[in-house]
Amino acid sequence: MKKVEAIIKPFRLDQVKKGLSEVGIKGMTITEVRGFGRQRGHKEVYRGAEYQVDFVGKVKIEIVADAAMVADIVKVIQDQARTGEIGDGKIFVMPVEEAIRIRTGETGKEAL
Amino acid sequence: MKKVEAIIKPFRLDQVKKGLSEVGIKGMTITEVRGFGRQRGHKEVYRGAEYQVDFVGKVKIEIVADAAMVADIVKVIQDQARTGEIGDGKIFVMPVEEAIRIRTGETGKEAL
Amino acid sequence: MKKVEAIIKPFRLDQVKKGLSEVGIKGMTITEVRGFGRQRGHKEVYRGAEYQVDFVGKVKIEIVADAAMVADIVKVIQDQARTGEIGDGKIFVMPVEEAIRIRTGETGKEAL
Amino acid sequence: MDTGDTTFILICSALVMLMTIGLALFYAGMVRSKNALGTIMQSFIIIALISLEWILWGYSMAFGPDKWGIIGGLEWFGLRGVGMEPHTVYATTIPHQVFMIYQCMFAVITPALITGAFAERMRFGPFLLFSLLWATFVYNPLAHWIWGAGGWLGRMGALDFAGGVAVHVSSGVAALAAAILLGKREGYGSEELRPHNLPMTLLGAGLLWFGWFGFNAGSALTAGSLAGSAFVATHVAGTTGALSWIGMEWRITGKATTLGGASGAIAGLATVTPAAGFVGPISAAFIGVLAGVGCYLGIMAKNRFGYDDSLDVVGIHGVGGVIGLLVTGLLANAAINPAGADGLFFGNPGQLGIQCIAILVTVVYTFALSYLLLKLVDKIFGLRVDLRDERSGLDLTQHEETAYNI
Amino acid sequence: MDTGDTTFILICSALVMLMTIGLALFYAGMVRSKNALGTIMQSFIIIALISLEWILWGYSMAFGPDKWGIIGGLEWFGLRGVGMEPHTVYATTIPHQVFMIYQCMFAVITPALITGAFAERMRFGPFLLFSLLWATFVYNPLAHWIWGAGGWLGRMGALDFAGGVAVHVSSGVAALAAAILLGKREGYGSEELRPHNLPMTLLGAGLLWFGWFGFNAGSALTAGSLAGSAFVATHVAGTTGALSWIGMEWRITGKATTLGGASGAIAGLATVTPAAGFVGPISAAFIGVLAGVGCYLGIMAKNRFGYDDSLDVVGIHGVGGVIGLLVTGLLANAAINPAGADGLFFGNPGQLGIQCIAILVTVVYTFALSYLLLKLVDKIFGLRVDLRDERSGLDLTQHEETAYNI
Amino acid sequence: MDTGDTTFILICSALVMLMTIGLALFYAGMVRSKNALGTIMQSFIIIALISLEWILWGYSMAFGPDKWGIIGGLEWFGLRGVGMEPHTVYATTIPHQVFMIYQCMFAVITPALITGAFAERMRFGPFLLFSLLWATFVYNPLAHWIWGAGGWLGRMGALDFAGGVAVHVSSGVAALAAAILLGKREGYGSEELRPHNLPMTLLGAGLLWFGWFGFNAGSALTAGSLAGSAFVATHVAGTTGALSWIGMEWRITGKATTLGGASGAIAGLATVTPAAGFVGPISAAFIGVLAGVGCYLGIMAKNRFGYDDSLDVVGIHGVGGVIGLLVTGLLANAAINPAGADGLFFGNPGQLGIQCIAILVTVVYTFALSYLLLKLVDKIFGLRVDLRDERSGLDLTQHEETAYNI
Ligand SMILES: Nc1ncnc2c1ncn2[C@@H]1O[C@H](COP(=O)(O)OP(=O)(O)O)[C@@H](O)[C@H]1O
Ligand SMILES: Nc1ncnc2c1ncn2[C@@H]1O[C@H](COP(=O)(O)OP(=O)(O)O)[C@@H](O)[C@H]1O
Ligand SMILES: Nc1ncnc2c1ncn2[C@@H]1O[C@H](COP(=O)(O)OP(=O)(O)O)[C@@H](O)[C@H]1O
Repeated sequence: MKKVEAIIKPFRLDQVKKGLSEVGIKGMTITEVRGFGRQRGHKEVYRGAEYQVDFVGKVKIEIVADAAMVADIVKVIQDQARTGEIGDGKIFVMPVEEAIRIRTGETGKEAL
Repeated sequence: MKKVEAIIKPFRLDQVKKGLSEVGIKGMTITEVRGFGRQRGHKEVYRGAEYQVDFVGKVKIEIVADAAMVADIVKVIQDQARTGEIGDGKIFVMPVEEAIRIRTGETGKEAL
Repeated sequence: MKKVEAIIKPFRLDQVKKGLSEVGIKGMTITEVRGFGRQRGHKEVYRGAEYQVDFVGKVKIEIVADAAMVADIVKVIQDQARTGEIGDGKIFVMPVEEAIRIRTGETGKEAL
Repeated sequence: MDTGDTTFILICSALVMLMTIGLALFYAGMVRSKNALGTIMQSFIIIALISLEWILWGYSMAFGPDKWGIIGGLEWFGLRGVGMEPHTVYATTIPHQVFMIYQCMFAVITPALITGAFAERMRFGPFLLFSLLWATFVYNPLAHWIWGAGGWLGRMGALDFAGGVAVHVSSGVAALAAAILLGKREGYGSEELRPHNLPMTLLGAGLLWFGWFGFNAGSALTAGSLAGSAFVATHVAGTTGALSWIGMEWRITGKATTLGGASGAIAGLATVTPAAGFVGPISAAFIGVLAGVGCYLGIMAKNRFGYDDSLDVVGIHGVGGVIGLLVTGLLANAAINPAGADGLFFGNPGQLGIQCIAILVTVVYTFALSYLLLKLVDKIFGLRVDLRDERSGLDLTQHEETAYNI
Repeated sequence: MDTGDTTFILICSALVMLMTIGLALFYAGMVRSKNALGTIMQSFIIIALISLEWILWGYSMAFGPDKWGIIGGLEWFGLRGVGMEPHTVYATTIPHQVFMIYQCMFAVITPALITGAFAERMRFGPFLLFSLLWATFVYNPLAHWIWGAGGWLGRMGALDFAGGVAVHVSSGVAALAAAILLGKREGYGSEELRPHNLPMTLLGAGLLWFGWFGFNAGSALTAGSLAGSAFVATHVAGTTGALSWIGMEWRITGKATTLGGASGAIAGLATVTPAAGFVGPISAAFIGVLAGVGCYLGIMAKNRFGYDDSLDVVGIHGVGGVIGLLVTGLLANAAINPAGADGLFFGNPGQLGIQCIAILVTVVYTFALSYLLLKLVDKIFGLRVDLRDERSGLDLTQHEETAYNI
Repeated sequence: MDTGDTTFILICSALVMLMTIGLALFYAGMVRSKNALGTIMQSFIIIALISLEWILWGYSMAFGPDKWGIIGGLEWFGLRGVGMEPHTVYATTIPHQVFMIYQCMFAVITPALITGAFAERMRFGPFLLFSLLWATFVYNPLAHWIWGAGGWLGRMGALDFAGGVAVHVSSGVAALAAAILLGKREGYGSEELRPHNLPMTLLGAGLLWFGWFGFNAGSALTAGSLAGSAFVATHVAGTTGALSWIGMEWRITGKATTLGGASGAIAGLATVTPAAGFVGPISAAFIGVLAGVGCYLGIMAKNRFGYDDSLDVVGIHGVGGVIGLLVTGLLANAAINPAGADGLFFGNPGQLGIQCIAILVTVVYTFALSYLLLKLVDKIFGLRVDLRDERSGLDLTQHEETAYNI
C-alpha cells in the first residue's frame, strides 16, 4: 500500500476529488496547509506597515491506496490540479505498511 | 519506529487520548482534517440554493512509537474510536526512520 | 528521498524558515496542529467551571528533500527551534518513494 | 402628547428591540460553534413570532381591559381600539400604539432569555410552539398582574419598575423547568463545552447594556427626572455587578475573566431592573454588588444541583430577579419616585412582605405552567434533538447551515 | 423649533447611518472570507464618499429649488443657504441642516445596497467612480421627483413614505443592470459560494432592523402619531416578513434557515418602507407576508434567468420595493395619514395607477442610466477584477489586507 | 426641564457608552487573536471601574464646586447634592444627574483610549490601578480646567467643544508615555503583528462613528441648532477624514486599505471633536482632510521614533486632538455658536494663542503625571507581563480564557 500526498491549489480541490472518484478512489483526507515555495506570497499593509507574507494557502490531499492504483491517482491529480502556473504543487508517494478500518477491523486493501 | 496515523470522529478524541495515555503513550499530534469517504456529507441551503458538502470534519492523530507498541496503539484506537457506524475512520501504519527531540537532541526511542 | 517532519513551537516558525532557506531548501509545507506531550497544557475557566486543555498549539513543518540533505535540515531545525524548554518538539524522518511537480511533471529531485 | 416623550419611548423601543439581538450574540458566543446559528436563530425568530403574537392577542391579554385582576380581555385583539390617541392610564403623553410597541419589545425578550437554558439541544419547531404558548400563558398573565391596569399584583402594591416579575424571575424559573425537563447535554461534565466565540459574547453584552438604558429608563414612560434616575441606577448597578463578579472570581479562582465581567454586568443590570425607578445611585451600587456576588453563587449552584442550565439563565435572571424584587422592598424610596413606595430601610416593612408574595407567586405560577407547557409539547412533538443531531449540532440539523467557512 | 422633534431626527439620522454599517456586515457575512473586507469597505467608504457628494451638490440637486419638476438647482451647492432655521416646507420644526443630514443618510445607503449585486468581483477605484456618478445622476433626480418640493412624481400624487422609489426600486434595478453587465463570478453554479460568516450577517440584519426604525419612523419628520404608526408598521412587517420567508422555506426545502429569517425580515422592512406612514398594523402584517413570499420567489428567479445577483439585491430590494409601492396603492389609508391618500381598498382606485406610473418610471430611468454609467466606467477603467485577482479575493488584491488571522 | 432635551442627553449618554464597546472591538480586531479578550476586557472593565469612580469622587472633582480654578471640591462625593433638579450652570434644561451621567461616559472612554498604546503586554491588575489613578489625577483636573464652572482654561477662553483637551490630547499623550515606558512588544519590527480580525475592527469603527454623534452633538446639551450643527460637522469630518486617509495610502503604497478607511474616519471624528460646535460644514470638511493627512503622518512618526504605540493612540488621538484644538483657534465662528468665539480666520488671532496654551498645558501636565503614575505602579506591582506570558497571550495568562474555539 502507498500513501499519495498531494499539495494543490485550494480552488482545484473539487475537480481533483471528482477525478479521483471517477478512477474508483473511495476515500481521502484533506488538510488546509500553508505552502512555501517558488510561488511568491503576497504583501499586506496595515497602517503603513508592510508585511511580506511568504506562505500561500494550499490544500493537502492524502490518499492511501493499493500500490497498483498509484499511477492512476498521480495522473488524475496532475491532470486536474495543473493550471500551468508556479505553485501548482507537488505529489509525494510514501510507503504504508498497514491499514485498518476502525469500524470493522478489516485490514489491508479491504480497509480502504 | 513506526508512525500510526488515525483518522477518527472528533468527538471521540478525548476518549482515544485517554486510552493511549493508559497504555503509556506520552505524546501525539492532532490535526483537524476533512474526510471524504463512504460516510455521506451533508446538505446546506442558502437562500434556496442547495450545496452538497461531501467533506466531513475528522481529527487526525499521529503517534510515532516504537514498532513494538504499534499493536497496542492500534487496539486502543479501535476500541475507543469505534461507534460502529460508517465514518469511524481508518488507521494507517507507516515506517519512520529517525526521531529527534529538538530540546535535547536525543534520537530514536529516547526522543519519543 | 526523505520527508522531514518537525513539530515546533509556532513562534519559532519564521526563524526556522529563514534557516532552512539559507541551507538551500526551496519548499516546505506548514500545518497548524495541536500537540500532546510532556509540556502541560493550560487551564481555562468559564463561569467558574474549569477546563484543563491538554493540547498545545504547534506548527508542523514538512520538507521533502534528497536524503543527502536530511542531516542539514535536521540541524537547522534543531538550532532554530530550540528554546531549551519542554515542548520544543520533535523531528521525524520518513522515506518518500517518489515526488512529482504537478506543473511540469518532473519527478525525483527535480520536482523539489 | 409630547414630542420629547414620544421620541423617548420610540427610541427606547428600538433599544429594547436591539437587546434581543444583543442577547442572540451574547448567548451564541457561549455555545459551541456547531450551534452558533441555531442559538442566534432562537432569539432572532422570537422577535418575529412574539411580536406577531403581541399585536394579535398578547397586548390585549396583558394590558387590555382588566378581568377580575387576572387577565386583560381580548377586546384589543389585533390592536382594535389601540390607536394613536394616548391611553388614559398608560403613558398618557404618547400615542397609545407607541406604548404598545414599547411593551412588545419586553414581551419579545423574555422568552428569548429562556433559550439559554436549553441551548444546544432543542428542536426548532417545538421550540417555536413552546415559546408561543409560554408567551401567551405565562408572560401575558404575569405582565397583566404586575403592570396591567387592575392587575392584582400591581394593585396589591408590588413594586416592579421594569421587569422583575414578568421578565427576569419568570424567565429564570422557566429556564429551571426547561433545564430539568430536557436533561443535560451530551458530554456535560466530561467534555469541553467551551464558549466558541467570546468576543461575540462581549459584543452581545455591550449591546444588552446599551439597550438596557431603553429598558429601564424608558419604563419611566416620560423623559424627566424619573427616567434620569432610572438611567443612572441602571448604569451604576451594571458597573458594580461587573466589578463584584470579577472580584469573586479573583478571590476564588485567582483570575478575573472577561466572561465574568460581562456576566456580572448583565447580573447587575437584571437585578436592578425591578428597582431602577425606585432607588438612588448609591442604593443601585449596592444592588449591583449583591447581584455580582449573588448571581455568581447562583451559577455555582448549578454544579451542586446538577441540572444543565447551559447559559445560566437561572443563576443570572432567576437569582437576579429575586434579589432585585427583594431589595426593592428594602431600598425603595418614595422620595425618588412618589408613585412608588418606601421600602423597609425607609420605614415601610410591609413592602418587603408584598415583594415576597410577588416573588412567590411568580415562581410558583411560572414553574408550574412552564413545566406543563414543556411537557405538553414534548409529549406531542418531542422537544429534544436526537443524539446524532446533537452531535452534529443545531446549525446543520435544524437549519442546514454552517456558521463559519473561514 | 421643537426639541423633541430635533432630538428625534438627530437620533434617527444616527440610526440610518448605522444601517449602512449593518449592511456592510450583512453583506460581508455572505461572501467568501477572501472578500470580507472588500465587501465591508464598499459600504463603509460609500458613507464617506456620498456624504461629501451630498453636502457639495447632492442635497441641492435633490431638495434644492425646483427646476421644471425635474431637478433641484445648484443654489445650495456646498450647503450655501442651508442653515439652522427650519425650512419652510421640509420638516418645519427642526433646523434645516438636520433635515439635510437625515436625508444624507438615505443618499448614502442607497448605492451601498447595490454593492450586493456585484459583490466579490468589482475593482475598487471604478466602484468608487460608479457610485459617485450613480448617486449624482440616478439617486439625486429620483429623490427630487418623489420628495423634492415641486418634484413631478410627488406632485402627481405618488405615495412613497420612506424610500420605495429612490431607495429600494432604484437600488434593485441598478443591481440588475450591474449583475448583467458584470457577469457571473467564477465558479457560480459549480463551486461552493457559501457564506463565510453567518453570525456576522445576522448581526448586520439586527443592526439594519434597529436602524430601520430611524429610516421609516423618522420619515414622519416629527415625533408624533405618524412616527408612532410608521414605527409599528415597520416592526410588524419585519416580523411577518421573517415568518413568511421561513414558512416558504419550510414548505419547499423542509427546513427554516437562519439566513432565511434574516432575509425575510429585511424583505419585510424594505417592502413596508414606501407604505410605512400610510397603513395600519394589520395592513403592515399583510405587507410583510407578501414581502416574504414575493421576495423569496424573487430570489428564485435569479436561478431561472441566470444572472449572478450575488447577494440578492434584485430579489429583495427590487421586488420588495415594487411590491411596497404597489400595495401602498392598495392599502394606503388617509385616516392614518391625512397628508397621504386612500388606496384602492379604501375607495381610491386612481392611486394604484399613480403608483404603477411611479414604479415604471423608476425602473426604466434607473435601468437605462445605471447601465449607461456602468458601461461608461467599464469602458474607461474596467469594472471587473481580472480572474487571478478574483481567485485571490478582493481583500488581498484591492486592499492588501486579510480579514482574519485567527 | 425639557423632555426633548432630556431625551436627547439620555440617548446621547447611551450612545457614548456604546462608543467604549465600539472601541473595545476596534482595538481588539487589531491585536493578535491570543490577546483579543484581554484587549476587549481593558475597555469593558473600564466602563465599570471609572463609572464607579465617577459617581464616588470623579464627578465632584471635575464639576463640583470650584477651588482656585484648579479642581472641583469633594462636596459632591457620592453624588451628594447631585439631584434631579437642573443645575444652574451646566445643562439647565435637564436633570442634574442626567448631565452627570452623560459626563460619566466621557470619563470612561478616555482611559479606554489609552489602552491601545500598551496593547498586548500589560498585566491586568496594575492596568486597573493605573487607570483609576489616571482618571483621578489626570482626567478629572483636566475636565475641570476646561469644562468645570470656574476652571481656569475655560475661563481663559480656551475653546474645546467636546473633548480635545481632556479626551483626545490627554489620552494621546498618556499613550506616548505608556508606549515609551513599557517598551516594545516582543517581535515588534521583526515578526508579523498583523490584525487578527479586521471585520471586528470595522464594526468597532462603525459603532464609534455612530456613538460619536452622541459625543459631539450631545455636547450642545440641548437639542437645537447647535446640536444640529455639531452633528453635521462631526459627520462631515469623519467623512473627509476617511477619504483623505485612503487618499494618502493610495499615493504612498498604491492601495486604499479598509483599516485605513476606518482609521481615517476615527481620525476625522477625533480631530473635529473640539471644534464640532464652533464650525460650519465646510470648515468641518477641511478639518477632516487635515485629520486624515496629519494623523496618517502621525502614525508614520512611530516608525521613525521607534516607540511601539501598538494601536496608534498617539498618532490618531494625540495628533488629532492637537490639530483639532489648533484649527478651532483658526476656524471657530461665533456666528455658529455665540457662546464660543471667533478664530483667527474670523478676525480673532488671540484665540489661536489661547488654544496653543491649552494644548501646551495639557501635553505637559498629562505627560508628567502619566509617566509618574505609570512609573509608580510599575515600581510597586510591575506593569508588564513577563515574556512567557506575552508569548502565550493576555487571554490565557491574565484571564484563563480563549477568544475563539471555532
Ligand atoms: N520540498 C518540499 N517539501 C514539502 N512541500 C513542498 C516542497 N516544495 C514545495 N512544497 C509545497 O508545494 C507548494 C508549491 O510549490 P512551489 O515551489 O510554489 O511551486 P511548484 O509546485 O509549481 O514548483 C508549496 O507551496 C509547498 O506547499
Ligand atoms: N483511502 C483513504 N485514504 C485516506 N483517508 C481515507 C481513505 N478512506 C477513508 N479515509 C478517511 O477515513 C474517513 C472515514 O472513511 P469512511 O469511508 O467514511 O468510513 P469507514 O471508515 O467507516 O469506512 C474518511 O472521512 C476519510 O477521512
Ligand atoms: N510520540 C509522538 N508522536 C507524535 N508527536 C509527538 C510525540 N511526542 C510528542 N509529539 C509532539 O511533540 C510536541 C512536543 O512534545 P513534548 O513532549 O511536549 O516536549 P519535548 O519535545 O520537549 O519532549 C508535542 O506537543 C506533540 O505535538
